[in-house]
Amino acid sequence: MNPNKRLGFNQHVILRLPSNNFKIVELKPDGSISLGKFGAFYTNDIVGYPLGTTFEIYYDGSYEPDEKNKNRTPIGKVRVMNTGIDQSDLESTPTPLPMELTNKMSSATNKELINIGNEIQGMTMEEIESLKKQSATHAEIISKMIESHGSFHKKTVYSQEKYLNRKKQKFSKFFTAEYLSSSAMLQFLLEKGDVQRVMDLSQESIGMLLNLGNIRSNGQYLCVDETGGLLVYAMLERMFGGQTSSALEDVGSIVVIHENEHPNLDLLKFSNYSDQFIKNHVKAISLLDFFEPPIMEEVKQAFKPLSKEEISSLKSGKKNAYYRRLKWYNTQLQTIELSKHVEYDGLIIASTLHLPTLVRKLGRKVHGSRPIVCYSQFKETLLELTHVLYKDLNYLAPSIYETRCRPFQSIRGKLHPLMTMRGGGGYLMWCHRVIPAPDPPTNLETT
Amino acid sequence: MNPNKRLGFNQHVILRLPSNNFKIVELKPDGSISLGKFGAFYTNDIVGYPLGTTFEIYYDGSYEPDEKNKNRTPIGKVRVMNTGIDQSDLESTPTPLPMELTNKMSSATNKELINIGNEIQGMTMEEIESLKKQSATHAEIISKMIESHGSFHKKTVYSQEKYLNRKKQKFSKFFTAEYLSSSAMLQFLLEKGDVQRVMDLSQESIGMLLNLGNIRSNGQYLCVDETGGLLVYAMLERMFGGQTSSALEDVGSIVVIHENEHPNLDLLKFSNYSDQFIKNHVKAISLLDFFEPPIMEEVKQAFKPLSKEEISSLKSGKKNAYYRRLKWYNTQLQTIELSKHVEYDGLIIASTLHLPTLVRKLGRKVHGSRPIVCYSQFKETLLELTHVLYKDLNYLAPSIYETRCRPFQSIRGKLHPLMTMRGGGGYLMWCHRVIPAPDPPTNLETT
Amino acid sequence: MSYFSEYKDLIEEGDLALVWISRDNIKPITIDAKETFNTRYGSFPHTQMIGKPYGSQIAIRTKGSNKFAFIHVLQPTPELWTTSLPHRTQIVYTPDSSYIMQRMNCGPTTRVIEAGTGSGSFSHAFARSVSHLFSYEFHEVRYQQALKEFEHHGLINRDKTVTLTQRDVCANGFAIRPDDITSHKFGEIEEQLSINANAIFLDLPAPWDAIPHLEGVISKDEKVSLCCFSPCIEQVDKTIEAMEKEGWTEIQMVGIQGKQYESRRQMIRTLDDAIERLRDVKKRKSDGMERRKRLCDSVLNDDETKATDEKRPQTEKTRFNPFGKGSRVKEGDINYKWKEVTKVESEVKSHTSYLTFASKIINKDRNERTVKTLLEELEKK
Amino acid sequence: MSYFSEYKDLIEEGDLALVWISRDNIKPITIDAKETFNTRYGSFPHTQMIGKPYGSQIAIRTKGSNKFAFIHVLQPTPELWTTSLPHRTQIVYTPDSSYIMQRMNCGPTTRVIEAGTGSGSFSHAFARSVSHLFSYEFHEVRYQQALKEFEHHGLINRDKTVTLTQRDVCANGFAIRPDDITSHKFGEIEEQLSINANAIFLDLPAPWDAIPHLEGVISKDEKVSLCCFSPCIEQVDKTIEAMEKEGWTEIQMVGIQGKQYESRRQMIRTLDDAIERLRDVKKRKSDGMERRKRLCDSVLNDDETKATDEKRPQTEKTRFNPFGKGSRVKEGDINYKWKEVTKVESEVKSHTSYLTFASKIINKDRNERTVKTLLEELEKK
Repeated sequence: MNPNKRLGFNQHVILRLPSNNFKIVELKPDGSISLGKFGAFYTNDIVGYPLGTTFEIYYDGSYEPDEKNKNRTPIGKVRVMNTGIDQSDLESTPTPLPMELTNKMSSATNKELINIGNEIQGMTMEEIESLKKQSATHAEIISKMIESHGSFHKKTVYSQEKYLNRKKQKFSKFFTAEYLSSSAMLQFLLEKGDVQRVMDLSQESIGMLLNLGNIRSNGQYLCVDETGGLLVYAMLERMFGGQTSSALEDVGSIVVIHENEHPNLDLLKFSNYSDQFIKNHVKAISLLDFFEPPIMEEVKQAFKPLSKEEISSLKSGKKNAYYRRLKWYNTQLQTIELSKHVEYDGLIIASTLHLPTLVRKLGRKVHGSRPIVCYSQFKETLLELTHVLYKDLNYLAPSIYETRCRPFQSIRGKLHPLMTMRGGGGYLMWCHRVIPAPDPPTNLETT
Repeated sequence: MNPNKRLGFNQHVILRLPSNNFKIVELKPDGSISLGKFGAFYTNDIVGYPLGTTFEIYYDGSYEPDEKNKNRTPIGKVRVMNTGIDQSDLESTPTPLPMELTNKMSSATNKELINIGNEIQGMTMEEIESLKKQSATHAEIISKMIESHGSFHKKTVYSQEKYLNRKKQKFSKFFTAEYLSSSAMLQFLLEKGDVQRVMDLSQESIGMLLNLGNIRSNGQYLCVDETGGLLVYAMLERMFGGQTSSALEDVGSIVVIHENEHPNLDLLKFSNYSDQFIKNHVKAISLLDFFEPPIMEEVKQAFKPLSKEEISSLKSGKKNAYYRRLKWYNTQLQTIELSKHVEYDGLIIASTLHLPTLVRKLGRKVHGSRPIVCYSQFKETLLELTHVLYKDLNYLAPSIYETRCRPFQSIRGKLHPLMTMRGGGGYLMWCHRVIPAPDPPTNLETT
Repeated sequence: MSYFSEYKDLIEEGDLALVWISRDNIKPITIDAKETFNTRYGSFPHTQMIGKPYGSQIAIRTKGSNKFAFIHVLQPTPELWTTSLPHRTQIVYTPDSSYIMQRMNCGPTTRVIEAGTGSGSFSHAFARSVSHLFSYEFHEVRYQQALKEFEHHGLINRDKTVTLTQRDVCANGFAIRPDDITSHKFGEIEEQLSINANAIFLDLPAPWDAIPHLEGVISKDEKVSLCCFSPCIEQVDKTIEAMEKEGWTEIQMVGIQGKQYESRRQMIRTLDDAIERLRDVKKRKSDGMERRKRLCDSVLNDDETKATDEKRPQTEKTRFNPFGKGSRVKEGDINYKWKEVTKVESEVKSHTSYLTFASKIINKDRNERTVKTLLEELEKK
Repeated sequence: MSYFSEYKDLIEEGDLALVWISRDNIKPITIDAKETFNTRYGSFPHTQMIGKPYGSQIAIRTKGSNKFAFIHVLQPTPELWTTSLPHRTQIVYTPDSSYIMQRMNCGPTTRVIEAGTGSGSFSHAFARSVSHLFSYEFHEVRYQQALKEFEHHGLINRDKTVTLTQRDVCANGFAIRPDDITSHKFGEIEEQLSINANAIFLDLPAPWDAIPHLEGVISKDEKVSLCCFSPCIEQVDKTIEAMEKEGWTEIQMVGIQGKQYESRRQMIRTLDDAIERLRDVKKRKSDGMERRKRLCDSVLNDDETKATDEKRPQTEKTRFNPFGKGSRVKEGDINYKWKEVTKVESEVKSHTSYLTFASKIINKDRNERTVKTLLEELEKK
């Protein structure tokens, strides 16, 4: 079963809820996942379906309430929901809505609209609860409520939509289990309010960064990532696709330069890549080690690898100590290699460090003709950077780019850009590393 | 005849040409105006029609070619053109187009389109010239050309539009005589390429500046205008309307602070306001005079006004000298008054001077609760300004605003934003002048 | 003169004033010496405001502490009013309203039709600048609220700039007669109000139903401007259709995008400092490292007794902390270097409505008699 | 490997390279030791490039003068290619193409349908990242041009990433068979090319005619993404209609706005300097003023002879000129102070096309057998 296509065990996926919130979950075998007011389900029940499937949680009355913990969400059954036109864009992000709810009536005027907060609701809570107990789907409940809602037809299209949306969020129990792409991860973080954590990145800025950076599966890229690993994840996806077997030939890699003792790539833990795969393709070096790498002589003096025979003759305690030292030794050698002998195929930066010095010092390690792309939340920091790079003959035509996606309410007959959207999204600096020519000799006049 | 409604003699109006270029002209009695390849007409022929009327220039063969100057555009007759749907938005600014040209055929595919530059034109130049001599209107010529253009129906909608537009510009002889508003003047300057002269201003930024500045007919405004008078003109229009008789009561006025010896308000000469009117409502003071005004004692010492009897007893030569000195004396008094004793109703700035000092020094002269609006081509200069103002308790909540107008191709069935538009348009800083409180006494505890 | 049309110097009893608490919190009050303005930080008696110039900051010591609380008392303007407004409907914000006014060239000779009145935000901006505003609202409650508000603000009685009428203009057009529900006070022999508008703003769900009614109430001998304000693109399409049918020309639709930026500071964190910090961390660990290495070596060299004897050294805390990591650094703290940056609002108004403009000249005839007179005068000279 | 998919070190004979003359002037060349690249500033023999690393600046002395002229030789990338492109049609620019690729999650497991090929700009970007690209072009000449170009670039023969087919997909769908005009080389027993696309990009005037043909060529057991690229809003409406009819879900339309900024400098002109300059001007004029005043006074005092005798003093030139008025000051001149500012392009691409996205899962059945196996394995543990 292809884990990029179908829901599998021990996979991280992202669930879209009726509230348009997101939840990242791991599909542990025999486990259950609670979505709070939207219900709960068994992992085993959704495994094997295609990624992107929308499930409805329903209760047929056969479940036993948990006597020990009455607040625990009861676990229901799931069935695949056939989604129709979606309401995605009701001032929010996509969620499929069942076909029954999409035939909205329109009213030409808003005469009846004065305070949509207090509309009379035709059904009592008792009636609704009774309907629920009859195992009606949320769609049925809402349809009933619309029928009994006296002034529904007199509402404006807008307030009808708002009303439906509110009701939908209140009574629906469904979710969509999606592939956890870097874009989905970003959206999850933004919805959570972690805007600063991801440096105010947007999907469109990530996309443009990857394209301008010419990211391919066979490149060796130098990267500074202060987005907790989101940027590295987006690069890995572009280079290798989703959840990939670690058997892949040892081609492209990302060298992550970090300013603390250890890199912060926490978000990679949700990525479905194996530890081995990440180890093979992501190497981390601190700024200090990169700019002041260990000295080969000292490293070789400090440790000498033993031959196989010598190792096998070591006692068990000694052997462990030897391997620890060997690991250190190899890391030192790798650090020397990556900091000294590599000409990188691109420099990709999302950092709050002072960019003019950072970019120029790292830029020296980039091969000629390869792109340098630098993301920043603020245009002003890139402005300073471009002025510095412009004077440096090692960089060709630094420019600042901005890209913004404007989502529309995409309902036929009611097309318009969403009334509000997220500001921000950051800016990109793009240039190419070049190699200045020495002054040509005067006598080399060409004809 | 109301000069704000109808074309009158000695009025400046702006002519929109088929090429979507503009021309500012003065309607001199008995004069003629040449529009180059779009023909020429007599001023007297258009006076009396409403402003905004579109005229077609036609030649009925009765005119005598100018033997002395064969390059001179022959002067034709004019007739009012009935404009239909307009093509305004074909990647450009509004121009009316006759109804006959607006029924475009659409073709579903662009199979036939490969190089729209080389399309075969079914008519020979001789045929076109012959048609012209038969006094056909340009619309007729173009219709004929479309009929004879073999692949017209196979073109994409886009290329059809481009084609029509090109042909329209080549053969049409019409123009629209519009009221010369500040917006039209701006558009004229932008079309001419004078972007820097007007500090990259846009119509939407002017509009927002006037509203945020709370510009009314009864205010006394302090203004720095480096747009050659365009800003002052926009303020005058908002305060007093168009061409106004100077009989208006002496209410609102604009005090223009300038950094050269004389203010540059050149564009006001196109404004149709009388010199007297401008003199009454626009007063100019140099930065030096404003911040270091003449000393009253010195002025009074240098000149003493004479009584009516004394003046009438002066000889003619002396009388002139006296009046020159009197004028100087009055200017000095006015300068003292305006720089010392007035609390202004608003501060409106469009200047390239260093804003933090300029705004704070001029801001002292602004009455509490009155707005300060500062336009700049660059957001960065306003950023510096807001940081400085933010720390100063005399200014409330300085913020930076941007407004952009996105014009659409407004043809039914082919609606979309124009493919390209002008960048720029500048930014506004808006805040209010306030009066900081002294620290309240400790015992004034309110309950 | 109204509170909106007069430039006042001092705060006086009975004035309508706006109290600025914060950027998002502006409250209208009527100055009354017996009243107190309460905020969560403390109470501000109006007596503290009266007699002070507009724009004055009013300071009090906060309840139970020795800190200060401040408000500013401002004179209302249409723009400030817009931000303090009780929303009865979606409102027209300043980027849109200011563009519309500039494009329709609003000034003291403009006579405006506005339908509907809505929350009255745009009405205030129009009223500031134009000769007369005819505003129509079809919803009874909203009409009553607006009438009360406009009267209170002096737009109707004192400035006499606004005529407010309750009317479904789509069904019944714009003409105002004595038996209509309107703020206009009809004279004895006045049969119909003369409107003669030269600028029209339609903020209606179906402007195409209202457009055919305009013919009778717009100025006949000059160019008249029309602007329709519609959120959906399909409304624009139907609007253009109606405009074309009714002989409106120069049709153009635009969208306005307004943005507001905060001025912020970002810490300047140099590469040298970051490296120095790592060096510091490394140094701090080097004792431990040395120890582990010796331990390792001694294990390899069978020298186990010596290794275990060594004491674990004290780990020093990081000494070099140039960016204040781990502590709460306030933006702009003078112990650090900062770069000034702009930040757009976290949520922008990405769309309000499409604006569809058009113009019309009903009577394109020449004013022959006047022209003849003018030409004759020229002859004489 | 193609010139686009291999990271090359040195410029070699036969390479496709891009010569960067200026930001707006990038030219593709094929390296040939016998050739010379000519610009208006001078000629650059390819021999000067061969053997140098990519990214090298090549300098020559300009014809007839002793100045230098420079070019840079770059290895092509899809983004650079886009800017150097011979436009056969409107092209898809990087802000759009990069967003589409990111949103459709393009990577080495993506199989893409692109219709039409057009100028091939987006094809190059797709080809860089995806497993396979099936690109369709209905126009014969454009097909031939694209075929030649893709072959030359190594996308078809060497990378085997792209299959190019001449086809009116609206009329005839997407299936590729042996008698079609296509770059695919059919095997002996191959009856139809297996497409199995999971991402589709339709840049067609009438995508609604093509959408019904997709069912047979898209992957059945996974979520498939579709993006339609249309300039007009009415096309979006018809596209959404077709998508809904054909069972596509999660329909959302967006617009992308890309902007590019220049980094510039604006002179810092202080108020003090401006005032000082006026003071200087005033001083310069004061003699003249004094003289005129005395003249005036003497006229008033009947002392006319004295007045006319006075000489007109020399007017000194302005001495204090802090902003370099009247002279041409180069931006960034070190004799003045400057502020760094950004300036957007004077003409921005305000609209390219609307992007309408949708998704579809044809077969939502569970993979029961595999799940059973998995569950049994779990039981065993």
